Amino acid sequence: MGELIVFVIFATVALASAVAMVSARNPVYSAIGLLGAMFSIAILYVLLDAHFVAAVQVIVYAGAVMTLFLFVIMLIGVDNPDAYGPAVPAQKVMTWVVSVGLFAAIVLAGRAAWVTGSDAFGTPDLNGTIEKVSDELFGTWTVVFLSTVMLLTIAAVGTIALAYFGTEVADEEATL
Amino acid sequence: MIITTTWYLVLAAALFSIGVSGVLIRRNALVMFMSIELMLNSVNLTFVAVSKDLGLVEGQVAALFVMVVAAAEVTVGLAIIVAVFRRKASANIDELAELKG
Amino acid sequence: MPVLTILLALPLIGALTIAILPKSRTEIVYPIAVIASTLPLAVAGYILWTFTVGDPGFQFAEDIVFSDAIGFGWLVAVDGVSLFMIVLTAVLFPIAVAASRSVTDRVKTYMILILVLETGVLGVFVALDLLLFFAFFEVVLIPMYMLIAMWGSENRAYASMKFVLFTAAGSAFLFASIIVLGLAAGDQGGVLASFDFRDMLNLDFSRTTQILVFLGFAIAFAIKVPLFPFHTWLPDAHTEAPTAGSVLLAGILLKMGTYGLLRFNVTLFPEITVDFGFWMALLGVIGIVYGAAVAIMQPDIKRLIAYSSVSHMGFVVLGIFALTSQALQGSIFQMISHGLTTGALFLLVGMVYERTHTRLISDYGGLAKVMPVFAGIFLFSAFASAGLPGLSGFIGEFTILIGSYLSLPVLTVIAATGVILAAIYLLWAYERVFTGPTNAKLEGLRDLNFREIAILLPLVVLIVGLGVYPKPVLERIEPSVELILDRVEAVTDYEVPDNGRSSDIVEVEYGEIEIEEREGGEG
Amino acid sequence: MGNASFLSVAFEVILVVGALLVLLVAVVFGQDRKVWAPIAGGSFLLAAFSGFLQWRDVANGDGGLFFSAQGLEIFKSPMVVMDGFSAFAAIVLGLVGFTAMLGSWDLVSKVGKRSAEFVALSLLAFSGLHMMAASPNLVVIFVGLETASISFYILAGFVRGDTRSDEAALKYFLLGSLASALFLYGVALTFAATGSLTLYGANSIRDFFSTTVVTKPGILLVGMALMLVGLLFKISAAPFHQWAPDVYQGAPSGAVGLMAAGVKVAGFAALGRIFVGGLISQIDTWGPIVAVIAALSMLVGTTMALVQTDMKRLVAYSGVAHSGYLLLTLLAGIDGMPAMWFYLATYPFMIVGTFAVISTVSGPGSTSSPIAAMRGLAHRSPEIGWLLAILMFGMAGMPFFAGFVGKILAFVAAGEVGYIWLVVVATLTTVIGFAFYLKVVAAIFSSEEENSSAIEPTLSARFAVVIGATVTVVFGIVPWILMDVVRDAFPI
Amino acid sequence: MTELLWLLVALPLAGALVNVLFGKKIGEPIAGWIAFGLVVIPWAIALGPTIGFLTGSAVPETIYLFSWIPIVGADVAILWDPLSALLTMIVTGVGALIHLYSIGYMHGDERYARFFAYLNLFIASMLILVLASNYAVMFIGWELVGLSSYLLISFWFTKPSAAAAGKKAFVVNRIGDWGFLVALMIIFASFGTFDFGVIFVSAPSVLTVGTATAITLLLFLGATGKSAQIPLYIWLPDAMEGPTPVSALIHAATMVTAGVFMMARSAVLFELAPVSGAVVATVGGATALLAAVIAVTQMDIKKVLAYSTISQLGYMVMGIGVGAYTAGVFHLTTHAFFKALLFLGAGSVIHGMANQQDMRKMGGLRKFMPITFVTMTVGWLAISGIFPFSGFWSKDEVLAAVFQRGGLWLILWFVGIVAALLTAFYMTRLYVLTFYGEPRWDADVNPKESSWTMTAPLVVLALAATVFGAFNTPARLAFEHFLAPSFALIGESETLSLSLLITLAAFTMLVAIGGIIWSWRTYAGDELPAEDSSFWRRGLDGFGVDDFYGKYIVAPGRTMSQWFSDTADPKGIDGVSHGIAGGVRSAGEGLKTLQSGQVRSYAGGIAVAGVLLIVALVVFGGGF
Repeated sequence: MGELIVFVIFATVALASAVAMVSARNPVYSAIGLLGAMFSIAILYVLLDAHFVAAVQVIVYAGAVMTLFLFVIMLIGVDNPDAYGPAVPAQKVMTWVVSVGLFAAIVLAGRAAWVTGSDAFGTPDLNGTIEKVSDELFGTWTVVFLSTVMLLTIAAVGTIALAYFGTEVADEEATL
Repeated sequence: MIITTTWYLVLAAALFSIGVSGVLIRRNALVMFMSIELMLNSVNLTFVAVSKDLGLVEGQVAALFVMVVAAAEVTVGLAIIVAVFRRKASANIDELAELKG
Repeated sequence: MPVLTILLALPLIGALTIAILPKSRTEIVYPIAVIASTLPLAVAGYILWTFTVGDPGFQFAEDIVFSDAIGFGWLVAVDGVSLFMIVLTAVLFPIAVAASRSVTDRVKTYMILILVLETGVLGVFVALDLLLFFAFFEVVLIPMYMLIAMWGSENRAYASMKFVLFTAAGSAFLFASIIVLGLAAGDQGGVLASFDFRDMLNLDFSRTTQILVFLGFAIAFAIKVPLFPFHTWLPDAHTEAPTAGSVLLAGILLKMGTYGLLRFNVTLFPEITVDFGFWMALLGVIGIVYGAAVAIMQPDIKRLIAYSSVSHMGFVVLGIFALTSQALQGSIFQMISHGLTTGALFLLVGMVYERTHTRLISDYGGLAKVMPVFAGIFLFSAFASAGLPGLSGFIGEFTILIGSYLSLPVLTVIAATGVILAAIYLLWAYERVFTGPTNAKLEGLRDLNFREIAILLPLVVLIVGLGVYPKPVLERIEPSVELILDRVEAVTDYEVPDNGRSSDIVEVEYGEIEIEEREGGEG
Repeated sequence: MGNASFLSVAFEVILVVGALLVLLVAVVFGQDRKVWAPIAGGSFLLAAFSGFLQWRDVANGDGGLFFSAQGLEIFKSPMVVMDGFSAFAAIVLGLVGFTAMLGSWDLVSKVGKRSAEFVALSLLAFSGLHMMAASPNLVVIFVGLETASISFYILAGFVRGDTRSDEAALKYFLLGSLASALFLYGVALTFAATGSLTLYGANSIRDFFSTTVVTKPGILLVGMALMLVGLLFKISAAPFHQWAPDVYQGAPSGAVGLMAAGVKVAGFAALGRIFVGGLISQIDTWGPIVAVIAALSMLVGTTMALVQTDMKRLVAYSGVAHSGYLLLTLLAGIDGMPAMWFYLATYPFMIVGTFAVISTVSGPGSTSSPIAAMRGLAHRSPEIGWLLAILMFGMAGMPFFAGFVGKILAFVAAGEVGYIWLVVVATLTTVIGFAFYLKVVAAIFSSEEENSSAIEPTLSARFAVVIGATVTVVFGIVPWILMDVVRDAFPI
Repeated sequence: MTELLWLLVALPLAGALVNVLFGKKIGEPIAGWIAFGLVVIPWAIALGPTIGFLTGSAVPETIYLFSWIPIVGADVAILWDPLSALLTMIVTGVGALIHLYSIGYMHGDERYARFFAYLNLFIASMLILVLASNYAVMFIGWELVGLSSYLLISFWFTKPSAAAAGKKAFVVNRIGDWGFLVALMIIFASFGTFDFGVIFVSAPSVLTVGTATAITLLLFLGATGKSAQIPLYIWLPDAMEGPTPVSALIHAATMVTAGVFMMARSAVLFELAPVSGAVVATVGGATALLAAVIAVTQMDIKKVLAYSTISQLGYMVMGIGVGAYTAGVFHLTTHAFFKALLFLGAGSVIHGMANQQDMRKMGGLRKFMPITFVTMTVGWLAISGIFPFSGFWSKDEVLAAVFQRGGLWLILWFVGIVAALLTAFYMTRLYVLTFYGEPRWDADVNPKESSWTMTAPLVVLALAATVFGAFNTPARLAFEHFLAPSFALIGESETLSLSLLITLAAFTMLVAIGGIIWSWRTYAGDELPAEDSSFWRRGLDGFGVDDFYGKYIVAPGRTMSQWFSDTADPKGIDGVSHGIAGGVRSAGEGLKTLQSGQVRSYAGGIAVAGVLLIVALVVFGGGF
């Protein structure tokens, strides 16, 4: 019963903050909204016994990602007059139609059954503890885990390359 | 009453749709990008919920990888936005419509 | 000996030779090109010489399968139908090259393109693998497009693009049809696809499919011929093209269409041909009269000749779909003679254009006084084109008319009026250009020089020779034509009128293409 | 299977190592490109060679599924698959990458200090691309997809000082991540529907279809649809193509060849892997949809290319059309794979060559390249002019150029499974294609003497173009050489 | 010696070739003499075999030369029978004389050699026509004479009128040829060959009356072209633009008779189609009358002769029509002589008068050109049909044949009589205006007799015109017997009693004499009658037939063709292709607006398309 309550509350929070994020005029509020959504999702993870994922969710998203976002928001200025204001009406209508349509389509498609996969291979009531996840992660998924090195390298290198504004750039532009 | 996986999945679908709407309706590159992050989160929710339902831990692992990817994406994405901002002094993507036709 | 492969290879080799010439040696490009384009004539002569008269089947066949994945190979052969197309090609190209002496701008490229074009055209006439055929049929576009686009006159961009798009539009349907055929043939042979002509001969298709595929072929070839409603690209292309371009376009490229109609539409779809032949012939006849009628009033001499081509090719189409021995032989003969006469006319126009730089009839007058030799040859060609007996043009038209009357009397009687109209537009044009008091601007033009006469002479000789003694040609055409007709008779309940036919000379069935044993070869 | 299992990931490893080496060397020995240029080129070629080795092993039957750790084969799902499909993908990607790198070298030499980053990113991107072809695991495919995409976002915005470059980067980034998210959601839903993330092996999607009768396919279908959307976006098939022209134009000319060619190959590889390799049993449901998309792509691509005045946009739109032709091959299922690979083994080289020419003519960092700039190219630089003409004929699908054979194979494949109407559409759009490709050719050979400044292409660019043209011509004249190879390039 | 006959064609052709290629070097007069020789020799070659027929020792034969178009059974072969022999003699004989005449007449022309080349070409073509052993080859000759007449009429091409006349002649003839061509199609469809032998023997069994009528009428259409009958005679008067020898040779003696010859050759077919016979005869009669009326009103000496030719041809055609083939051919023969004579005489006069052709500017020439005068007198009497000159016999036979049919045919006979009267009238008019009365010359002309090369032919022809009639008098039918083999396949028609024949002849001659006297009294006076009533004026331009054709056939045709080439083709047919091209292009332009450059609209596009795709797939896969 308590599970139900928790779910209802945090589902509502998630939805509410998501809507807030989308509709807030000020990007800071949007960021806050996103933060809220992520937190509540983390809680839901806990409900789903995915503790490790929940933890990572909090650390990575709430910790790193959001900070970055806020940082950038601050960097480019909160109140950048032309950045706000009402969207194009046509765009608005289309947005509503599309998002509602998407949701409706998925739910309609799923109304019969959401999870049709077989749980033959599954362990009955799965508990996403660290060791369970990790021996999967470092067992089956080792290669993939290693491959993320690429992603991180790219992230690092790319950011450097993009953020690189040196005097050289100026003259290098001149020669382009 | 007991909450089935369906609830989670419907919630995820809803969040996803909201995310989509955010991408479509906002003019601020940052907020658009946030919406995309939201979409990724909802996907993660789906993964985890399904993994719970099927008892397959793969779902959770997948969620972790998505997070890694998201992190990298965020870094690069924000770098791009910053770079744009440094030249145009604006994050309003409606002003970036020079390339068309 | 892979004669046909050699035949196709020679011009390419020539082209490569020219390509690798150093910039400094441009002056020897012309002689090399002339030689390179004349060598195939020698080979063609050899083929003509060793061609077994009376054998209706395919000769000099070469068959190398490239890919059995999609049955696609180097299947080339010659029969009575294609034999003279090859010879005609081999004759006209050296002439066209020789006539291009005045081209000084980017002459290397020019000659390379013409030589590539020659290979392409020859390929079209010898290829019996439908994919190979299509490849050649299509690749001919490139050099011709460039010839028009780079060396054409004022309106070249429009004309060249129009030429390509019309032909390509047709080819699109052709391509689709060929693929349908190929797949069907493949199913028959248990492979993915097969494009071997021999496998196409007895496919069982639903009638609808047959009609659609037939139309696919027909449209492509009708545009190439060009048949009546599809002819509008021709005047522009002919008018804007450089002299050699016009000559080759009218002399040979148009024949690719009629050749295709005969080789593929008639041979592969006898039933549809019998049922729809009338309508094709009708278009042909409309073309005859319409083309001639339009030609009468053309202010531009090249346009006039272009429209006359529409009219003359109409005869060919009529002959093909009349499905009688005489008409078919006549059609093939008409293709040859039209190539010669129209080629000659375009050459002549080109020669005078080099002197006066105008194509407008109204700018001329009394030219015969200034350039008597030129006038004489022009009048000769004009009469040849108008189908004067004793010249090649007559044999074709006469045989077609006589033969077509047997199966399509009404159309043929109408078509015969084309003879009157031809006299009108040609002689009227001649009157306005050559007779009357000499136009002041034309005073002091020099008459044809030796080289120009030498270029025209072969055509003149051939026109007279074929007109007086066509038998050598006809007797080589006849067996293959009879073979086609026999197939039509075998497949359908259509009875070919046997007036004057020395019938039953055919034992060979299609599909029996004897391959001479040999190793290697192309690929 | 020790070394074999290394070999199965050799491509990725080599490129990653190459990338790190380049960075390292660049840091240690400074910006002297002469030092690490060989490493870049070498790792591409080496990767291609590893692909060749894989191919040989596959031919010897040593191919198959590979797992991250020994002894897990029984009940765990494979992470890497080594079959003709992935091996050939490795070869193609390696060589395309090499050629594209040659084509981009002018840009590399122009971006000064950041050149090492550029090269490293390209290498990493290509390893990501191959992951899309070589993994049976949907999540891994997604990771590879992102690896490539993220690097390309950066490359698109690599040139400072031109707002168009930024715009291109931002557009590509936003739309790209949107598409990735959609794809990922598709993966998730498929996971829900089938209870599996892998295509092969134990408890795989293929298992699922072979063992279970799907009575309530709703979620599965949505999943498939979303995955389709994601991948169709990457290969820029209409109506998911709109990013392509803007990004191609805005991105520095030197980098476009790399991005465009690579993404096409990997995108189709992934499509082939997922939909033909894994979801082949559902072909009756996704087939018609793909057919419609293909028709749309061909029509939209050609008609819009017809009205372009900028070379890069023109190529972008023609790329949309080519995606359409390529989609035909998917319709034939497993029989279409050889056709697809023939196309993918020739067309990307044309793209690379073309962009090499573009960056030569209008500068490697340029963000626009009007067709007018090509006028008189045949005089200004005869070899480049002629080669570009050849490439154009190749793309147009003129006979005796590779594009022609590619089209034939694609059309035959589609026709074989009864999509004749699609074949007709395809042939007709080919005609429209002639119109704009020949427009370029006409420009090349036009004798107008304005901008008659001679062009001296750099050695690297020259190489890139020559390779592109050579591929176009050789496989156009003797296609069966390649056809006999690609016959074995199908997924297990 | 018939195996040499192929030389008949070969030699003149060779002559033509030589003169075309090397004429300039050879120069006059050698070129002329070569040409002349290459016509005389064939005459000599043909003479022997012809005499063979006269003596009855020879039989018709076919000399096979080579196979031409096997598939239509057309071999190049010579059919040597009396008819072709006769025509050969006329063509070569008269031709030779005219060559001789031209040597003098064309003196000083810069394209002297070219002229003889054309003449030779004509002789060759004409011989191909008459010697042909099948219709296909005959058609060659048929067209080639058209060609050479075109070349000769527009010989002085710098004169626009000459060029136009030549074109007109050829085109009008082509209209006739169309008929011939269609006739050939039907013939081949019925017989499967063109060979005279086969056709004529099997015709009665093969042809229905309908088919025969169709064939013969179409053949006749061809004949109206060549032999200048209604409605296609209009080219002949214009053809007088050519040099006079040409008029004499082609437009009097030989080419124009080709039609008659062809019909005579096809006699068998005409026998099978009585209706066609009637049509032919009527047209012939009408032409004879109309042309005679016009001839009366002409002022140009050559035009008078031209129309008189048309009129005389009318007689021949009428003869063929009533089945009197021999009579027709006989008149053809005699006419060849006296009309050639008249033309050459006129030519001599024109030559003497410094190219003056208007009779009002002549007069009193008998003193100045005695030989011309005497010979012309013969011609005049011959054509007027005065005993014993040749014209009398031949014309009389035709009329007799018509009369003999009785019934409505008598109307035709009467028409013939009237035409005869008019003939006598206008010929006398010409004769008097030219040779009698006071000189009415322009100041600068001083007429004198022409050189011997020109007068010699006159004399020869005059002799022929005088005596040749005697070949076929009702008393002595040498000519008929001579031709008999050629018409062997036709049933012999019974002849009138000798007495009736003589009465008819006498009557005809009286009419002619009446005409002469009437005309003489009108024109012999010192001043000319003022002939300016509307009749005369309208007659002068041939009663506006040309204008009629121009207004109702040529002009509409022109406008139509103009409309085709200016409107229908570029706008109509080509418009479609332009429309398609424009459509595609504008579709592209339209799509361009979607490519707005706005990221969000792109994202929207992706989302919308995505949703649609989902819905489509789910619906399609039955997921809902």
